[in-house]
Amino acid sequence: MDNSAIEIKNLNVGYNTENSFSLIIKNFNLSIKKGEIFGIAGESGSGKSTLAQAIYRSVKYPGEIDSGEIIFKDKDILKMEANDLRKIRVTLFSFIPQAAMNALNPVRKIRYQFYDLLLAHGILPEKSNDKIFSVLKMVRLNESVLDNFPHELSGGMRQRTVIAMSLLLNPELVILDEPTTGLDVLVEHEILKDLKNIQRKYGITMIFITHDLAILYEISDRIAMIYAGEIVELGPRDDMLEHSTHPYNFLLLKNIPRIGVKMNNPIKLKGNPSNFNENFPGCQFYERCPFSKAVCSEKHPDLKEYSNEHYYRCILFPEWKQGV
Amino acid sequence: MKKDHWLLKKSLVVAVVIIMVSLSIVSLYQSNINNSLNNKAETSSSSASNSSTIYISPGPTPAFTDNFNPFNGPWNSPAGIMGLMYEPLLQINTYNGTVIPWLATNYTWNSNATVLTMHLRQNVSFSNGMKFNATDVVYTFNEQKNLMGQWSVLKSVVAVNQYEVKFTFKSSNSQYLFYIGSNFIIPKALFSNISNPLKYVDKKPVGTGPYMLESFSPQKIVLKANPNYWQKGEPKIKYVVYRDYVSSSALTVAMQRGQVDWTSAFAPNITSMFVSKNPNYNHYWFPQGQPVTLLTNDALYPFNMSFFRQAISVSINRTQLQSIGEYGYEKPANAAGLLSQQLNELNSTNAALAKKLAEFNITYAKQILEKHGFTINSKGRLVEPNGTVMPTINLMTIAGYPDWDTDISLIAHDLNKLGITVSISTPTQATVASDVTSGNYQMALDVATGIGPNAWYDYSGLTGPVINNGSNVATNQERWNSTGTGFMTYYNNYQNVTNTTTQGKYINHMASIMLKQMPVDYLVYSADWFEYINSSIGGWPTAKNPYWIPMPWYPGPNEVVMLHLYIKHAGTNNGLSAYEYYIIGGVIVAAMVGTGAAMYLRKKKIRGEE
Amino acid sequence: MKIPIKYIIKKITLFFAVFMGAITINFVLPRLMPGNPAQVVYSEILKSGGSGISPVYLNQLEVEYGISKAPIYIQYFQYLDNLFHGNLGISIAFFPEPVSTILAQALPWTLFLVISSITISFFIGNRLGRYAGINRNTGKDLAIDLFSMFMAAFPAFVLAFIILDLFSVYGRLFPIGGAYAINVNEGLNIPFIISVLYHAFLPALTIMLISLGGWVLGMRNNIIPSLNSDFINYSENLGFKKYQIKNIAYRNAILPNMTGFAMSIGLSTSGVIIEESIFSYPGVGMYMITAINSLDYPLIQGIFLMVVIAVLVGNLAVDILYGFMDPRIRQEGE
Amino acid sequence: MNELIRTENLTKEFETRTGFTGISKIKALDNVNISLFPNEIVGIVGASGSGKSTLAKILVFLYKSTSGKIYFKDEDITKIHGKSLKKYRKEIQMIFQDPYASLDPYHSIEWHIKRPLLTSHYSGNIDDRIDELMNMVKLTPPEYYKNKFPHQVSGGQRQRVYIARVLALNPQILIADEPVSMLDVSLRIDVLDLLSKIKNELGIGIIYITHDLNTVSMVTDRIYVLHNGEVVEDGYTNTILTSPHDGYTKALIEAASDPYKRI
Amino acid sequence: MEEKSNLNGKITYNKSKKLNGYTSIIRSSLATLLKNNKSKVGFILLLSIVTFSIIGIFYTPYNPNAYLFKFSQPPNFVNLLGTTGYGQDVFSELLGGAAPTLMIAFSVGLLGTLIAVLVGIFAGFTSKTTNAVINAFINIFLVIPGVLLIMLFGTYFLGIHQNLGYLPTIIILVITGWAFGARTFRSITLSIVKRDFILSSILIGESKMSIIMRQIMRAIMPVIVSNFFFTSMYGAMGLTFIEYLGVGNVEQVNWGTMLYWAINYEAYLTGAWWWILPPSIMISMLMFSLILLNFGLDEMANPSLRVFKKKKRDKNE
Repeated sequence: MDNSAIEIKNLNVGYNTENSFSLIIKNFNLSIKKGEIFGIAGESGSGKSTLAQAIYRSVKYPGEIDSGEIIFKDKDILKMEANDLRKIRVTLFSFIPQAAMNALNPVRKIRYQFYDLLLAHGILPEKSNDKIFSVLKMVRLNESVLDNFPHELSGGMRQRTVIAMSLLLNPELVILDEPTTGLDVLVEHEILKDLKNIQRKYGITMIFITHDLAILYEISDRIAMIYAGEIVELGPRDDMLEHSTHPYNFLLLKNIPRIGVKMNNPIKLKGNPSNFNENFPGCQFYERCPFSKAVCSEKHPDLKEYSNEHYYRCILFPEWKQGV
Repeated sequence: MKKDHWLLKKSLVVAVVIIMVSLSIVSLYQSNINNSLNNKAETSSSSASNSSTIYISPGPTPAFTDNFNPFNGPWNSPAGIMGLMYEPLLQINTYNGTVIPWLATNYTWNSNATVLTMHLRQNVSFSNGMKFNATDVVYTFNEQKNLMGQWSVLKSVVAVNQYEVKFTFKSSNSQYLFYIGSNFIIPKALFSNISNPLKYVDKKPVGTGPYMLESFSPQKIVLKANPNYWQKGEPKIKYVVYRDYVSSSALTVAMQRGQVDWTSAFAPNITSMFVSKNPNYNHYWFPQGQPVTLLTNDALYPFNMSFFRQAISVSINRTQLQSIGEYGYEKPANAAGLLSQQLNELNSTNAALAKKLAEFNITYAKQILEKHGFTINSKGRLVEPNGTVMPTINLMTIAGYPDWDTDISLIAHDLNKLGITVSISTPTQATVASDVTSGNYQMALDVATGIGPNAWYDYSGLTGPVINNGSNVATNQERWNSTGTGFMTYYNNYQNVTNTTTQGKYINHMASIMLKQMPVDYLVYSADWFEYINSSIGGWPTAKNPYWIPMPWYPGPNEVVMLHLYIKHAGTNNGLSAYEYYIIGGVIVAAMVGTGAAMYLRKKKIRGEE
Repeated sequence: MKIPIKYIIKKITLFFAVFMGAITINFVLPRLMPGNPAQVVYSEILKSGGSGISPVYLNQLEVEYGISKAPIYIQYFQYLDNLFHGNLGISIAFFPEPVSTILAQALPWTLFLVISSITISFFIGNRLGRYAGINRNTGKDLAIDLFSMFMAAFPAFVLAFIILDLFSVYGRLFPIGGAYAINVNEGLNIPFIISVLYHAFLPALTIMLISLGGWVLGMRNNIIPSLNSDFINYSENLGFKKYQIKNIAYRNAILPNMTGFAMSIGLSTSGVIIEESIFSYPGVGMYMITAINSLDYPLIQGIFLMVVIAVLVGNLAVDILYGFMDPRIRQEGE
Repeated sequence: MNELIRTENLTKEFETRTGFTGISKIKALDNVNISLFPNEIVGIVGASGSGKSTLAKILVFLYKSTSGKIYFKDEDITKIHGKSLKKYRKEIQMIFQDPYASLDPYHSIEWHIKRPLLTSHYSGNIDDRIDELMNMVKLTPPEYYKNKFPHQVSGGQRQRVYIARVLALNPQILIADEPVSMLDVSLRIDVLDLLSKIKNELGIGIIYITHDLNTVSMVTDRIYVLHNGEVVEDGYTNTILTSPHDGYTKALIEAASDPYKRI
Repeated sequence: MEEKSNLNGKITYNKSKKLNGYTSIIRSSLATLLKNNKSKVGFILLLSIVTFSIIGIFYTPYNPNAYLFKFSQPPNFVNLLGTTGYGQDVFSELLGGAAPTLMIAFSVGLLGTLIAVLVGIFAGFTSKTTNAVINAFINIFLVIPGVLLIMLFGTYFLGIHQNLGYLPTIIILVITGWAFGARTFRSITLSIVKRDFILSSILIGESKMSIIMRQIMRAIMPVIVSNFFFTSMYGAMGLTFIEYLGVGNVEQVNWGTMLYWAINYEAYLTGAWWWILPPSIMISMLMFSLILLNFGLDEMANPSLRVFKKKKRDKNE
């Protein structure tokens, strides 16, 4: 237990709609180890962003955390006083959002945004220029960006600025919610490399959330696949890559085009992502699964262990894999 | 968080309370002064705040203009102020013809009324000390003749000697005495060097009048007594303050509060809005002035028929006009068109007819029309003798004169009963003026009569050459063709005589022709608004003692009234002393500083926590 | 700081285009009106018992007033020529006072009234709107919203009458009209200043109340999306203090209101015509009404021009200020 | 076989404002020469800002080129306008990146497919043709989708609706501007397969614009690598991906994501 | 397969109902509008004012034009709202004056919006230079203070003194009131024209007219309605200004002229509140209802303003 950076227990998160309250994250349990890059993958509607926000306790109305515990540094984040939570943000853990182009205050120079951040945490900005310079260096940004407005920077620079701000006060845990969406391929690649370097160098725990499975596999140490608000497969990266236990992970991997790899009529997923029904009794993946059988629609599968630290949520395993 | 709100609220409440208290002290103090007019207030910073002061408003205007050039006519703003600084040769009462010799001691006519000689008063000087004499009079009339085309009936104006001026007319013109006598006299010495006296902005008026300009601002003009005034001991009131009221409602409230001693304001219900506020001192007298006329375009069918005009006259309910349109103030006019003060000049026959033709009698109206072949069809519409239905007739009056706007809708109703469909329109003053002068109208509610000290003047506006519709005319805007009626003979002969008995005969001749012809229909007498407060000032003209025309805006006459006024008690002024202003200023500044400090502390506290 | 020169040039070009358009309308409109001012004055004098004047006098008046019978396009060029020489002509209703003198008298009062009251209402309105937006969907929000909506919906002059009635006529707390008390001397002395403030209080209050609603609702509608924006979320994620977050949202939300500010100074300068007539305030408004009634072209044009210039300069100033305040505009231009 | 479309030294300059001096010009395209044959898919690869979207918009005449020529079946069409432009546009159609934005949210799917049939005065039975098109893009059964609105179907389906919409005009050329980059991973392959199928079955030439070399390797026959408005490398897909010459191409290949690689 | 609302909370739409033509769009918009409490109140308020005005067309207790009663009577059983200073029945005037007032307000709203839409869309669809010219033109009208224009135009129409009924009033208000909407429509059109779905329609060969009518108009529909409400408000408010300034035809009966006569009679000084308050309150109620309706529209067009009540799931469910 000492080894875990953050632990999520029985987390339920939902959305208020005009007529109802529907759960997006259901009975979610996860423990993340110190110093690892933990990847969470899922397609649109799977609830991965909600999960990220929930871990940071920043779910916005109409989203709402229903119940559960998130233990970070022996404290339940969900039960913290708002002001205490505010104080540990950035100093202990921080969040890097996906829309970097909009995440910075458009009418304030970067320098003052850094100063504001320092002020918010009770640090006098005048004496902390060195700190800002060092964190900018860490993300490979020139000091001159400080005197620019956000719109004067390129997307990559903005994203780096956001990363710098989030890392300014040396947090132990960083949650990255699709940090490279919308960036150019080359820039994306650079930033990912830098992130990984920073993580290794400072031993920061990272929770990396994305829909891009290829990137996730490239960067993560451990991976969780999310479907319909549940983990369908969880395990070390290599294990997941070589020994898929859930059809979803397996098929997604097979369907990713790769340079120089010919695809000969791969087995495809049916239907659409986010095509799930909260009240469906069986496996949520039933409708999209090319291997599904009647039994799948009857009972909701539980998370089972495949090998050490490798779990899956499928009744038909290993039956389905023999058919491939 | 709770605590901060408490701090904010507290400081805000304190600030608001302080400001409110200080402002209400100001206002209570002010209203106290206003209510107790007998209080002797201390002299404040203004020199006008003398105990011997009268406050005048001639009526609402946007602002006063800093120009007292008499060449622009006496009708400068504030209206009437010129009458206190410049004086005429004679003061003539237009109600009853009384003449008071003023700068002239007397006047003489030659036998056929072509030469008028004015004998000027000696020992009169202008307010700057220059002597007044015949050169000023001659200069005044000749300059006006040259510059403005006025006095075209005069052949020459010459000084016989230093105190005698001879006016020679081109033809007999006995009635021009009124116009010549009322004209303000201007000092030649000051104006003769000015290249264009018309456009000259005169900021330092110099006249022979009882007052001199003391100070000017667009909101307030102060006049002070002329120490060299030729009437010894006059004026009795040493300061005159003209106060600008932008709207009639502001003026009304100022009247209610006793801030204006003398004014001329229209108020829909004068008793409740003014008199009842202080019945002992607040008074009004609304003498009847020029008649309001329903102008009919006599050059157009059907108004070219005199009986038709008569029928219209008797079908109008003038009492209703008085009670609804004119708020009960303006009495029905007589059909002969004379001022009510001049009605005694009519003989009994004419008087009876004048009364009958102005009385509402729809049956009589129908009789008149039926006698001439008009009929009324089943729908109640008037049908002409040739069988066609009378077309719709337009009636217009000036927009923004609520009483007239109401009047025309009442008249339209009345004429509708006679079977005439009337459409009403209320264009702008400029449009009405231009349409009436050019004859581009069918019926219009307007004032078309002249005004002067006797009945002849009443007809002066109605006579003149008949000019085709489309060309402009100054008088005879109703385009009445009097040829064959003999009216013009009497009218012209009247000017040749100076004998009042003969004049009376002529008037009755003219009146009987007017009653037959009815070139215009007289509706109601317009009221001459006049309100005054006699708590500190006495000597006002009243209905019982109508010694002179009472309106403050009427330059010339207002001087006569002014010289009758006297201080009963030491007057007052409105306002605070400088000392009190400093205290209030201090309190407000302190309140603002306090609020600012409280806000600053609050902000600091909020930033400190969390 | 980089100067958004392109943006400024663009705005100034637009300024002159609009200005030329406005002065053309300004020229054409009064001339469309039928009647001629000399005739108005003439018939006025006639009615008030004027002494023996003849139609010759009418012509004389026309010459005096400079009523030109030249073709309209020549008049237009004369007008432009005069305008660029700063010659606004001579008023007819206040003959022979030059229009510029009248404006110099009246405009300061109007501007004082408008700018002070609009500025105050801008600040109060934005604060109220901020408060309502931050406490959105609570009773406080609803109360503020309903109040502002009702204020915005109430006919302005009726509100003025009610305020005048309550505080002045019956309450006797404030003066009924005028710009200062009759016994103070004009000039920079404390009695005068206090008297001016005291007299301006009610008209300013009315204008403030009328314009308040717009600011409140505008601010509320701006700050709600602003509070939901990505950068606010991110600021929260960075652990910013509440007041910092509110200020960030506020600063972003106030930008659209800034253009409204300039616009409303202009609009109120004309709206104040009614307020001035009700509160008997000696500003431009009363002159305008008189000028229109007496067909005083030069004065109408002068006032119109002044107001348009005031509005345009206000707009331009705020546009340029906006360029500095919102760095995004500096680059884009449009 | 002749080229369907060919460009000759196509150049496009944009004016931008810089500081005090005012206008300066940026070359979005610099002497670009590309060609497309029937029944092939040509890839245009480049990072953002390389000018690939500009090229697409010039080819469909949403932008005007600064200089250079465009040939359609050996006919110079650089300066066409009016009716001939309308005629040309029937032959060349474009698929946009974001199917959320390229479909009108206020109109049904049926409307979207029907409009091009109406504007091109389709002679046959319109309803049958709609069904045929919808079947072709695997929106089956058509009745189920016809009355739906764009927001009621998934991103992949939206993109298919759009493809059906442009196929209704029977174009000879399709320009697909990043058609799958906004789609979920599980849906991309379907759309790409559809493009291949269109090429094979209808013989349409397709210009496939993307930054993603993985998908390029999957569908295209030839590629042009675009960098700062210039074509830095072109040739057969396999050749270039296995032995790139240009540094930029190498960087792109290096940056292409692959689950089996490690950063 | 069932349809789900998008769970990311971006947009929620009505479920697969077939919508064709503008009538159903209006119907569905109305339904959405009525979901909002504020706009529901506004709608009911507006509906009752309209009903009131319709009654006024057919029936008034007394002739509103006739001077039938004692002057300045406070409310009593004969005259529900008392009488004017001229002896007219205030309630009859209020009832009879409702229809013209609404007629003016809504015709100004309609015409003003129409012009604004035409100018705005034209500007958005034309060449750069024409667009700039139109923009300058719109700005001229935005910058010139409306009250001055009202006074000038009003005096002009009074000057030509043809009996045109309410036409001059409407013309003046439309002239002074269209520009705000035009600016909005111009910028909206400019942004919509750049969107992919319009580009797509251009590519498939749709004509400009078809794009405008079928797509742009549909996309800006909420803004058109909102602009209609705003311009109508301007119409109602402008009517009172025109009448107050005395540049309208004061012989007609509507709420504006009621105020004109009341104020000219200095009803507020004589204490005749029953004369001055009813028309003021009716006008502000009309404006208020339109503002409330707009509130709902705003939330419709701008989902971030929208709220729904918390419906947290019952744990036992």
